[in-house]
Amino acid sequence: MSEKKLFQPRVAEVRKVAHDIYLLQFHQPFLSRNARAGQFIEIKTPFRPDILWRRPFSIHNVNPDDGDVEILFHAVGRGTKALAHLGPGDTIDILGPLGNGFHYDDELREAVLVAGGLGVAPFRLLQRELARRGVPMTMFYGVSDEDQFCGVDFFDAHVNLKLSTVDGSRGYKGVVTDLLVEYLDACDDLAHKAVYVCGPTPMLRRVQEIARQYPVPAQVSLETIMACGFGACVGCAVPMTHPQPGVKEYYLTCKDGPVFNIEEIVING
Amino acid sequence: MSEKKLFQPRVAEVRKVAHDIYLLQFHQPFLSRNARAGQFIEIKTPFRPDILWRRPFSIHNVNPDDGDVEILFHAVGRGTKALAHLGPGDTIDILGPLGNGFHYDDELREAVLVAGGLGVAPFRLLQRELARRGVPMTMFYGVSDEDQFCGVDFFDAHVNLKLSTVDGSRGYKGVVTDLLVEYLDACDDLAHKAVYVCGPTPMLRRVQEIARQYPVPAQVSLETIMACGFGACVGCAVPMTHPQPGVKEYYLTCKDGPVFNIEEIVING
Amino acid sequence: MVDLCVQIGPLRLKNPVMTASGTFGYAEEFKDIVDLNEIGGIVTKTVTPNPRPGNPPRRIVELPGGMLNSIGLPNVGLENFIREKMPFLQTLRTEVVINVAGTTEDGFAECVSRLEDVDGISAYELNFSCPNVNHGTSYSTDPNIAERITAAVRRLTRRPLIAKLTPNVTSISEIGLAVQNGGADAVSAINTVVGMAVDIAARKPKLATITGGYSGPAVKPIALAKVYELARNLSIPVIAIGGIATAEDALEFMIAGATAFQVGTANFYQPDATIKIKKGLESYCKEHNISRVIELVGALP
Amino acid sequence: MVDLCVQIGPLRLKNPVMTASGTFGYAEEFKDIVDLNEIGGIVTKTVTPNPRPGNPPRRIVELPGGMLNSIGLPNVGLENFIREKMPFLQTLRTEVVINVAGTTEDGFAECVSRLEDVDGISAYELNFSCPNVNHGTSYSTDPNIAERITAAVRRLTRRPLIAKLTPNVTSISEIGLAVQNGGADAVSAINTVVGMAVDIAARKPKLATITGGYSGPAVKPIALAKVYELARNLSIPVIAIGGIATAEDALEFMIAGATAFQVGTANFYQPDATIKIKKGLESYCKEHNISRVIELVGALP
Ligand SMILES: Cc1cc2nc3c(=O)[nH]c(=O)nc-3n(C[C@H](O)[C@H](O)[C@H](O)COP(=O)(O)OP(=O)(O)OC[C@H]3O[C@@H](n4cnc5c(N)ncnc54)[C@H](O)[C@@H]3O)c2cc1C
Ligand SMILES: Cc1cc2nc3c(=O)[nH]c(=O)nc-3n(C[C@H](O)[C@H](O)[C@H](O)COP(=O)(O)OP(=O)(O)OC[C@H]3O[C@@H](n4cnc5c(N)ncnc54)[C@H](O)[C@@H]3O)c2cc1C
Ligand SMILES: Cc1cc2nc3c(=O)[nH]c(=O)nc-3n(C[C@H](O)[C@H](O)[C@H](O)COP(=O)(O)O)c2cc1C
Ligand SMILES: Cc1cc2nc3c(=O)[nH]c(=O)nc-3n(C[C@H](O)[C@H](O)[C@H](O)COP(=O)(O)O)c2cc1C
Ligand code: FES
Ligand code: FES
Repeated sequence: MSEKKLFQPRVAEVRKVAHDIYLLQFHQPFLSRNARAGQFIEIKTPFRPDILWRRPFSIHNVNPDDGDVEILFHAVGRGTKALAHLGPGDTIDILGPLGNGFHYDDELREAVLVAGGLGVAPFRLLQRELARRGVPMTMFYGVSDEDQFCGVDFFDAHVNLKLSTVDGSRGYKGVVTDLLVEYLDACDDLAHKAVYVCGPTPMLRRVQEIARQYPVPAQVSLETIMACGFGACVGCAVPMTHPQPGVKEYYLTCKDGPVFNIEEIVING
Repeated sequence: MSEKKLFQPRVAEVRKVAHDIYLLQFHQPFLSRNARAGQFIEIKTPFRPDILWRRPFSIHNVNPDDGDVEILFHAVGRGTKALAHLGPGDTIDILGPLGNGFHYDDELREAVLVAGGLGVAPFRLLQRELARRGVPMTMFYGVSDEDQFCGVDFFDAHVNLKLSTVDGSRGYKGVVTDLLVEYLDACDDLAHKAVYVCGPTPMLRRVQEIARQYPVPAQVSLETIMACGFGACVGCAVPMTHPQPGVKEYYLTCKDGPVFNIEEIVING
Repeated sequence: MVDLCVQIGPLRLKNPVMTASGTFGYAEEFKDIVDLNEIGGIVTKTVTPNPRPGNPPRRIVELPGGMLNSIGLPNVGLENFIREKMPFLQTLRTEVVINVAGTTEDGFAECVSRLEDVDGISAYELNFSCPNVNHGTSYSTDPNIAERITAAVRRLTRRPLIAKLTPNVTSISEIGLAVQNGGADAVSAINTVVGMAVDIAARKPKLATITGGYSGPAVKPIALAKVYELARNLSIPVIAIGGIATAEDALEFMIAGATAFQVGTANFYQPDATIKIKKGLESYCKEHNISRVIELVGALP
Repeated sequence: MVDLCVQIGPLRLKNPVMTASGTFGYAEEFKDIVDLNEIGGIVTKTVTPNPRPGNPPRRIVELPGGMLNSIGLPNVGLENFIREKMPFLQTLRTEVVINVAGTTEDGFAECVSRLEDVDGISAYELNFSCPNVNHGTSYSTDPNIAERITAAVRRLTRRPLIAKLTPNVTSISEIGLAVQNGGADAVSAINTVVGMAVDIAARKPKLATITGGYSGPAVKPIALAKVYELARNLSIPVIAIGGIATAEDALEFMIAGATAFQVGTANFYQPDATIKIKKGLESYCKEHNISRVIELVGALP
């Protein structure tokens, strides 16, 4: 895996792409060449000395040709709302690439992507990496309300895409995991298929059940509170499904993850 | 004295008027009618939750006809630099009017104003109040370098004005207190004259000596660190020249002042 | 309508919002800005038997998220306090708590004994966190002295007695249990945390007294831990103090076990903080269908 | 050229910048970002005789100006530490300080005794601020236990011994004097301050362990007062810890009496903080014509 570094790039653009959702673009050739899908960066919120920790964001997209990097974020709290107000030329202080990223089985014949809300963030780059390996993709992408969809045109052009909304404003009315179940039920053979999932906790718990049930291997990109993002604070602990009691009971999301085999971790909260 | 109140006016304008010096204007009819020269307001720095205390500023000017109020400030630290970045429409949270203000002897025949640097801030309103009383004014106004002068044209038109700069770039080359001494020396009679002074500590100390020596009554508008500005924190203590030891040894700058008879206080620091 | 009433031993407050001693003067300083009768209880600046001029400047330092003070308990002394400050306080239609301290062990009793003759006092708060007495043993940190002083004052009055505790001890509940034994009706905590700041240009301490008391939002996490510890270990009510500037702050303390709370440093920069907090508390209760604010007290699972 | 060398008893550091235990991992986590050999001394995360999994999540809370943690000293245990972590540390050309703790009184000696066989260790730091032992009497707050443990370890090693002290006591210098008596070559202070935060929506504590340790810029004023107190009362050097994030912070501590200092929480959000602080210290000395950084130590008038 590539070395992590501190960078101070300038913001190229912050663009609103959906309800409360923004795309932040900056130029950073090293990151753009070395970051892998599922990895993340930590951003220090500029102009806000009162916000202590960096904030973790998945690498959404990179363009190694021109050196650009994109993150997609939801303005939910103090840090992300401040990021939404940045403009071209503002300097951001970032650390990355961090974390392990998704992995790919050599035998992989089909990938099933399951995104809930902003869980879609790492899937743009995941799509690219899977495409490079020639792996066909089916993607289930669910949000509460259609104004939260991001990049639907892109995904529609590159993967077999099924949308869902909780309020039924677009696509299937209901939760995205229903689509996954329906799909898995329809498959004759789950060999050499793998699920990739990212989204809110209740959805992850449901996917964990589903993956056990069928069974089908699934990788989850997990989010926990993080103080550092690179293994120094030991704060981002996530319980292991198979702990060594009294010895090792937790993984670190930032270092052992954020991508885990979904059967290895206890999904709480 | 008028009641103090909390107000949330919008900024009408922040204009740079000299090197690092800004004029902030806002509309607040109550303040503009009730504030007296030498009184001050406390401003909570907007957008900076990390700056705890309000910052005190002299009332520079008021226009009771249109309800406008002005403060003149030097961008020296975190709070004042943030204020310099405000623009029209930003809301500020202010408390005032605070403090006692200058007083005027009924017998007053001539006022001698001595301003050092930003000490000029309360003198615009002082000029108005003295003019209303028909008191002739001589003003000595000194700065380090001519690019720090503010409102020279105004004062020149309304008072007998003498300027000084430390570097000699305009007016007398040297400190403003030299001009005061020269003036007092040339007076036949100091009866019914009074000195009004505001400026940096070393200058105040010198004026205190001068006032004792001639002697001539002098009122000083004093600055100390303040947490509240209205007598609640008891932090703005200034030693009394004639304390009751063990009983009362300090005045409060915000409540007993900021204007003091210069012989009543010990000027330290 | 939300019922904001709380009961501090025998003392009934119309709402749990109080002011912290030394941060609200003698209330008169705030009368232009807040309707004093809307506040649940007003605690006055510490009064001592004799006048005190206070410490030399510099007395205060601003820090990110907090401040240091070494005011030194300046006050006009007990007799002048009764003459000059009580008349205004007696006009208020809210509970008035007189905070007292002695520079000797007997000073506390001296104050309370004299104040027993004065009307318009709802309770006493004993400030156990000031300069040292008894040859260096401090009554703020020694449970025996704290208990002795509390018991001595208890014998003098039927008015509610609140003991205000310092956080600068190994075990705040040890002191809390001692004053509970001594007969206190409630404890309030925390007083300021010992702190310091250095001027690196001048290479000297910023405060004239070198160290001082740290207060404001930055001490809230410390205060929460102390209040939680007291609430768990004592049987008398706990009044929370420490960095409370918003209704959210106050709610944290009530959930951690405080029956009422005092607003301190926030009064300096947000003089109407008490009223805003009271309103915020009411809104939270409405939103969460809480009909009586006391349901929140100690609501930790 | 400014001479940045400082002497911590028998331990010579090329500069006074150290890392605080538990905030710099085993140094390897930072090797991509900082030149580790530029740091004066590296203190490793606490190692205990046996492996510890640490506390359940949620372990960390962000606060304005600080954070809470209740990590629970997770570590791979002494033997695995020596096997897995020491080889990298042995490659470093800086002083490596191994921070040890026992969950029993003997645990400290057990660690040090085993580590005496291991090369590449410049000093030990005894972490006197972790879970309770001896039926509730804690070795972080009882001077007798602290002295006993220090003396027991002292008998085992000639390597420099640093005792790391908790601020959560009535008198930190009482504990400081005890470990000085026990043979410590230096003290380091402060460990984290007990703190708490409440989730008012869920009405429960934010940390799984309810209370935790408060650290970061917000604790700096508290740490400064403790370091000043230790420096005045002890004859061994004091290593400052607590909220140091900039050279200005470090300078405050040195002027207040610290001979060296450790950077903690700042490493999380500013992983190159140590290097920036070292450079800032050098610049300050140059600007103020200070040829040896030790001239600053205790420069209060
Ligand atoms: C590996 C990883 C990758 C992530 N990728 C993305 C991404 O691509 N796009 C995106 O919008 N968000 C992403 N997140 C979540 C993002 O980091 C949080 O939304 C952000 O830190 C909130 O900061 P804030 O200051 O706006 O919110 P705060 O004001 O700090 O808190 C607002 C809310 O966000 C929650 N929160 C705070 N920190 C985190 C966190 N680290 N993880 C989850 N929730 C948190 C808080 O508990 C609170 O409920 C990722 C998180 C992780 C750990
Ligand atoms: C009654 C009164 C009236 C004042 N009137 C004016 C005015 O009309 N125009 C003007 O520009 N300034 C005035 N000042 C000074 C002004 O309040 C300070 O410059 C301001 O508070 C600095 O805030 P800051 O956040 O920018 O600086 P900080 O970052 O807080 O500090 C920068 C420097 O300013 C000093 N400082 C901080 N607070 C004060 C203070 N209250 N008084 C003096 N120095 C301080 C600090 O010690 C430090 O050296 C007045 C002060 C008082 C007490
Ligand atoms: C400037 C100042 C003066 C204070 N004076 C007193 C006092 O006279 N008596 C007292 O018991 N506490 C006094 N305190 C302590 C406060 O009442 C309160 O316990 C402490 O500040 C913590 O609360 P806060 O963080 O809300 O300010 C004072 C605090 C400050 C900041
Ligand atoms: C997440 C975290 C983990 C810590 N782990 C340890 C530890 O293992 N051993 C130890 O002695 N101190 C530990 N500490 C305490 C720090 O070393 C330091 O004493 C404290 O955080 C104060 O310094 P700071 O404000 O610079 O962080 C830890 C602190 C934090 C924040
Ligand atoms: S976030 Fe610090 S170790 Fe994972
Ligand atoms: S500034 Fe608070 S009393 Fe004067």
